[in-house]
Amino acid sequence: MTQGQQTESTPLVDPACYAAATAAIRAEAVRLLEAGEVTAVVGYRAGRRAGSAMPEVATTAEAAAQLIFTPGCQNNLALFLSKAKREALPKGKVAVVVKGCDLRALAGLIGESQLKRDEVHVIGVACPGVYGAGADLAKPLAAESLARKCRECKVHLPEGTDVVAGTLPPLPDLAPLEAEELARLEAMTPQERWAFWTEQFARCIRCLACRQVCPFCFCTQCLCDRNRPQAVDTSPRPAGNTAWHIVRAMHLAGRCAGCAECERVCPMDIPLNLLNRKMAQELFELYGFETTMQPQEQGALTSYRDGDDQSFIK
Amino acid sequence: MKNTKMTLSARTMNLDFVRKVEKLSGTSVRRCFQCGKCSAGCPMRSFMEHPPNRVVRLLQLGQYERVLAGRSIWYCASCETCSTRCPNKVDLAAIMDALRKCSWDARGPSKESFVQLANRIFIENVRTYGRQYEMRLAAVFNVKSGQFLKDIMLGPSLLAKGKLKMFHQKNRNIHEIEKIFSRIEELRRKGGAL
Amino acid sequence: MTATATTTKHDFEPKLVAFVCTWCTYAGADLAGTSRMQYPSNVRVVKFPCTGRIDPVFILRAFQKGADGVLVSGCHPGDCHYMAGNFHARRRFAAFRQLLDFVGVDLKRLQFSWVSAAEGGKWVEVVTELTERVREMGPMREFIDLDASEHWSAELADAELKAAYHSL
Amino acid sequence: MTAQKHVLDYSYYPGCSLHASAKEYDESTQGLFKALHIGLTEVPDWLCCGATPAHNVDELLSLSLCAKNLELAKGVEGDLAVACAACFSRLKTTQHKLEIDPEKRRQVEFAIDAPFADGKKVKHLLEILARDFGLERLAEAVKKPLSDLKVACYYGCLLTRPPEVPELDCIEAPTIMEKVIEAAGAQTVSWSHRLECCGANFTLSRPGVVLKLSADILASARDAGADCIMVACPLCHGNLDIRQQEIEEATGEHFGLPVFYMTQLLALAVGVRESKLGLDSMIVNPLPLLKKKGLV
Amino acid sequence: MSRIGVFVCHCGENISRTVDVEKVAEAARGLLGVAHACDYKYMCSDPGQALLKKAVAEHRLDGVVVAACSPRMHEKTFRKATEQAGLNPFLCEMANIREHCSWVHEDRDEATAKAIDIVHMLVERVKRNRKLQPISVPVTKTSLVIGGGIAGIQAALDIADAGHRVVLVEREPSIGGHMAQLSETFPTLDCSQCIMTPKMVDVANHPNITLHTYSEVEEVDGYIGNFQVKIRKKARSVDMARCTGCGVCMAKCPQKKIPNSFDRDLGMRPAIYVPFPQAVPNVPVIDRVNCTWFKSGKCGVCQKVCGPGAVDYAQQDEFVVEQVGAIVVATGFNLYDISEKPKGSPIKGYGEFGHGKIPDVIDGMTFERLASASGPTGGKILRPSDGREPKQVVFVQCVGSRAREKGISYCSKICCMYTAKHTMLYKHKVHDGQAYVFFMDARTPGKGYDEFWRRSIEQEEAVYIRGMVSRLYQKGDKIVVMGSDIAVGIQVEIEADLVVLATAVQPRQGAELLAQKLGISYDQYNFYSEAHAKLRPVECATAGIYLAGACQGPKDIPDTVSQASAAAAKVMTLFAKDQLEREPIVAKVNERFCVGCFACKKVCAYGAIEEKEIRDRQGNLVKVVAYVNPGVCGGCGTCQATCPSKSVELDGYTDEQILAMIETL
Repeated sequence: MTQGQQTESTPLVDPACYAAATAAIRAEAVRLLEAGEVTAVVGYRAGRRAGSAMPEVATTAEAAAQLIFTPGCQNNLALFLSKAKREALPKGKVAVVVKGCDLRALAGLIGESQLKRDEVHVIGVACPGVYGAGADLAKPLAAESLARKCRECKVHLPEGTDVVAGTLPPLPDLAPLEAEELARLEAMTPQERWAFWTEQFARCIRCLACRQVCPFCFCTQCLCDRNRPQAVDTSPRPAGNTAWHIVRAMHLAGRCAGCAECERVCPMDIPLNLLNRKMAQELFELYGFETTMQPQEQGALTSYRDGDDQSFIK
Repeated sequence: MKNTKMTLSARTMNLDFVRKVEKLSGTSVRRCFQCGKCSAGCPMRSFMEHPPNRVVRLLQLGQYERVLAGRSIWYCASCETCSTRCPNKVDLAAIMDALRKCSWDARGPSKESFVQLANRIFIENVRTYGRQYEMRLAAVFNVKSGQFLKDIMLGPSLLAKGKLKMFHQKNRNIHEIEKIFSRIEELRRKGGAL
Repeated sequence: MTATATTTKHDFEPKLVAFVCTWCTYAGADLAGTSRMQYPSNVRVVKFPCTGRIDPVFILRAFQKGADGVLVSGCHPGDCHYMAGNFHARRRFAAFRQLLDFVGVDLKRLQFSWVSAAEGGKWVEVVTELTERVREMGPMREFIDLDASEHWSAELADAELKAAYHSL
Repeated sequence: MTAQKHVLDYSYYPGCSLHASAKEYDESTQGLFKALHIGLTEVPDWLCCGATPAHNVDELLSLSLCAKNLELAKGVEGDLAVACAACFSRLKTTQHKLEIDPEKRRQVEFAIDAPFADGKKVKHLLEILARDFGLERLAEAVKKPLSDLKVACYYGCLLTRPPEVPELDCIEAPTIMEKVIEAAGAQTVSWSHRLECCGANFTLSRPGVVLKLSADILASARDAGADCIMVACPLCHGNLDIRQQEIEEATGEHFGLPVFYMTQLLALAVGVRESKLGLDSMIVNPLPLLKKKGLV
Repeated sequence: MSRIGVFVCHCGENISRTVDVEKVAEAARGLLGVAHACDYKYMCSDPGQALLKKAVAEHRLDGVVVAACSPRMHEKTFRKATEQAGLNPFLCEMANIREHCSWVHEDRDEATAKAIDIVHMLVERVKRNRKLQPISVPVTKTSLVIGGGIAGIQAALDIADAGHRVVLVEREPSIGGHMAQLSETFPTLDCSQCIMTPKMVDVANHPNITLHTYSEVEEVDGYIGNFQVKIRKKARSVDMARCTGCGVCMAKCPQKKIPNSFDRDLGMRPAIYVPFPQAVPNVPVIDRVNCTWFKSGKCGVCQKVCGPGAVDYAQQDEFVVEQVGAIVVATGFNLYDISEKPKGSPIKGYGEFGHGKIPDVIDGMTFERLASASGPTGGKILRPSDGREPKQVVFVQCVGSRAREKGISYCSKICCMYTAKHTMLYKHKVHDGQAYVFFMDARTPGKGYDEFWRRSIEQEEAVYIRGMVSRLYQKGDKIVVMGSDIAVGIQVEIEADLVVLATAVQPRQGAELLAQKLGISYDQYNFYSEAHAKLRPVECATAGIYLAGACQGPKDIPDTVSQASAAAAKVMTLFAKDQLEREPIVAKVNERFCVGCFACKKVCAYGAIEEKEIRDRQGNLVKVVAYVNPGVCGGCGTCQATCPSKSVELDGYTDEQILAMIETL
């Protein structure tokens, strides 16, 4: 597929590449379970709606043979390995299917002592991209239905995994919508940005799906649920909502893997990943820090250098 | 000579010369740690090719040819600013005197002949008349240096103001002067003089 | 900083909070006192052991509770009584101020500074400058308005939404 | 000699210049001391001190000439008053060196064929006026205060040096000239080149050097707002006064600063007749200035 | 409901001149939870304190706010008074209405309003204060000293003389370190051995010192007052208890041509050896790499000749575990080797100086051995290449030091002085020789140091040339030194017989590994870091560990000895009490909520945070959480600000207290 033929609605890649990845995942999962190397494989199986997919904890070879990889595999399965969600899995070593962005989350969890690398068998999957919000799952994946995060993804191919399922077809360059949106916001005056975010946060119903789906929100007691002392108002009113989203963005700064699950699951369509991207961008510009597919010993905000920028300090 | 490489060894460093200068000047050359204060205050610095501190430095390295060949020592005004302010009490003015004496005695290869000439005439004047007579001093200097018209404009006005005397006073101690000169020469012949 | 500065009455007097470390800036403010330097009385000081202890939430909370300006001040780099607290704080606040800026908080209301125990004069200067700047800017309306506003009650402009609502 | 008894008595070593290019220094000194009732008896048949040229190339000669003069001075009562800064410096240096260096002393004694005359105190005129005579007495003697005259006191390089020799005044920040002339009611200016060298030694051989150094000194005095310069050394005077016009021509700058000997101004203040001051010997005419200030 | 008492001080007129103190007290009375408020002329006076104590009893107060001067002034005073009144001292807070209010504002209304606000903030804070008890940690009164050079020896002797047990660990077969290698010492030219060996013997004979030579620290656990140290005693192959030090084994050993590193390889030693005759302990060690027995199983001469039967080829490494309360690190330095690539440098050593390949280009320590009366030449200065006496010796300073591109930006501090000393030693031994020194600056800050340096020039006639040497090369049997005299501004060339390089002082190789075992920090060069460059120069950030000597940075002997004694004094201070008491402003972990992400551990500058396993009754691991060692915690609170779930809290500065203060705005 050449650049010239590409439009927003033409299929992005040959669907055969998903089939190949699916086959590879199944083979690896069946092998692992049969050999008893793992007690479970966390992967995806087909959802009830055509084209959709849902997480599956396969503990038998039969179940493993039903695992798939399709553009509908949006969930970040690293979530299942965070301490908060670990109870969903059987004891012992488990395998997990991860896309590149999920792998960054997994590496982050290892870096934050939430699991050890040797406790998990990582099945990386070469991922051309997944559906975005509101996509027609019946149609093949096209630029218009591609998730925004995937349009400018730099980790299509996982690295450092135990195995990589599938191969990566050539991918077209797409306009980075999210980066453009970020730039648009950055170009605004503070007053305009305040108006933008007030409008966004006002919609928030504090369902906390964003927190629930985030691999890094593994705290057993969230600061924002506390009432003694209460640092963030818990009621779903604009003041508390704003505080909640600011605190969350701050807590994720230097940790967020960019899977954008928070944004995907938000019922009110708040562009939450913009906040996380903004923080990642700042930390990269200030300290050259990036979340990577390998665990890092020090985080951006848990380390320092003598010569860090202090031009903002009088 | 000025910029050629120095090769240092026991042979190329004339430390005997340094000791002689130290004896004549009564001051230590080695004390100098090259702070540069002498050069900083020297009114004649801009006329010298070796600033005062470098003169001392070359001495420390026993490079006497380099020192004597230059005109620096003859451009020293003997104002003693250097000696007065030296943090190490290196009497640089005395070192300069000693160097000039060495150069003078050796009839050394200095580039600076006018200052030497003026000095020579001055001393000859003293020897002959016991006192200094500026008119004669200037006239002889101009003749000997070939600058016949130098300061020609000053002469008449000075004469008019009575500042230049045409005639010498008779000094009764004139023979004493000659005796001093000849005794110093005698001492020097014997090799005992400073 | 002279008597005239403090006796002039203004229409609006901003509320300022200063989060300071006890070893450097608190002591620097003490020095301003013992040296009888004069500065605007708008600032309220909250003492911390170290700037490393200052959580960004405190800054947010201060704005929400009506502060018109916030000052965060500690030891100069390398002078931290606890060795590295201010270095960690420096990164944390560098990130946090970018975040606040991104959601539309005017950073002119948020000042960071290093004030050592010997810099009474600098304390006076920093506080005076921030006070005057914030006084000029007027009250911090954003969070107050936010606190007063109710939950989103958007009009049902979207046909799909309207249909869904009416079918309830 | 007047009938009035002298308050102080000195032997006097004028030096070569005072009998030639600096004769006004000699005249005014004599006039001033007479007015103050201080006796000066010139050492008969004194010799040249050798000045800079002698010590430049032959220290032994320099020391011997000075030692001879000190021996001659022994014949006259009183401490030895010296007017010229160069002579003063040479005589003091000789005393110092012969005191500390027995070898040099031995050779000098051989050269002059006499034991070195210890103990003769050598004093510059300034010292006599400021210390022996005293500033208060000097102030009392003033009949015509120089009230309106702004004077730049120029010490030159040799007056306070070298440092080993018992000092006339603070080496780097002397005030003795200022004190003396202020006692006569004048104002002094604070300026930068008080102690800089005028290049005296090169007046004959390298006049270019002199022009440069003296130009800096004149400019500094002028810029400090001085009406005139006061000196205590004939060599300095020679460069600043005699060559002033030449310097103006060379630099294109205007100075117009009369250069007085210290004794000329003091003599004027204590009421010595104008004709005894040798003002007419000065190259830069001082009369317009003195008239303007109502001093003549 | 709290029962807080508020006491407003007039401070004579210092406060009351600008603050309406009665109004402040009245306003305080109206605050929720304030049971009593009053004002008084001088709260810090005896009657003022009595007033406070009386009010606590009368009004059954459970918290006290004294609105007066800065807490830096009188917090201790009032906390003590509060304690005497029967309350926990940490239930007393000071509202600073003097330095922060009355002294800096002139408008009475404004100042009064501010004072009321300040009191309000502190009232809200003190309501949430907790009772805190001073923390005490038991102290094991034994000290470990790592390194047996002059620093370790001095520290060990000082601590042992104070009556405490010392465990001294030395890596080499003998104590003595670098100082034992020196010939004479600046600025007095004392013979190093003469002043060093008595101290070494003192160590060996001291009843309080346990000496482990040929040993290394293997593992360190624990914290201030309670360290466990595992020491590896390397197999010496000689039984320390039996050996009498007669030396027959060394005399009979057929392997005699092994370069002795103590003599910088200039002298030879046998395979069973003591590094130098005055070694302490005077017990030989078998160099197993070069010993014929260990290489081929043949020989065994030493065992045969040993009367007491001390030689034991089967000896194995042993491990000793010691319980200690404090650790003094005195591991010293290495000299930079010009053939080596320093850490962080892109350039491999000094090619321009011949990479260490020119035999008559030596370093300062080698010169020390040549000049030493007990050295390989018996104190004669002889060239390594041909054994001739050099007549022209060139010394080059700052080799490695102050050479950013070589990876070392610091000044090695001792080279200027020892080079000056070398020129003197040389002149004393070779009267017709000439010493030249190429230098950039002469750095001689020390008592008698500059005088010493000047003496080398003025009296010993060393020719100092300001300017660095560009290149050295062999020409016949001479070494051509190409330099420049920057004072003259011309190039200088010297054909030298011997060149001595003042090479940089570097940290011990592997210094970082020991630091990691100890949990102490080190700088970019691997020198150990002190807790504060000015005010805590001998303490490590890690409590209970102290630094002595050149392991912290280049140091000369007087500085090293001073620091060693200072470190010893710090140890003695720690050992003065059975329990280590400290202010309870430390962090605590809420184990219920901690999820063990250990962000706190990453930011803790004190290494106070450990990983703690939580197990159920059956012993199954439930989770791993953070644990703050209160003996080590410095109390900065950076952990709390970093913890996402706020599961770690700094006592005295809890979120609850702070947020309550913000709430009053």
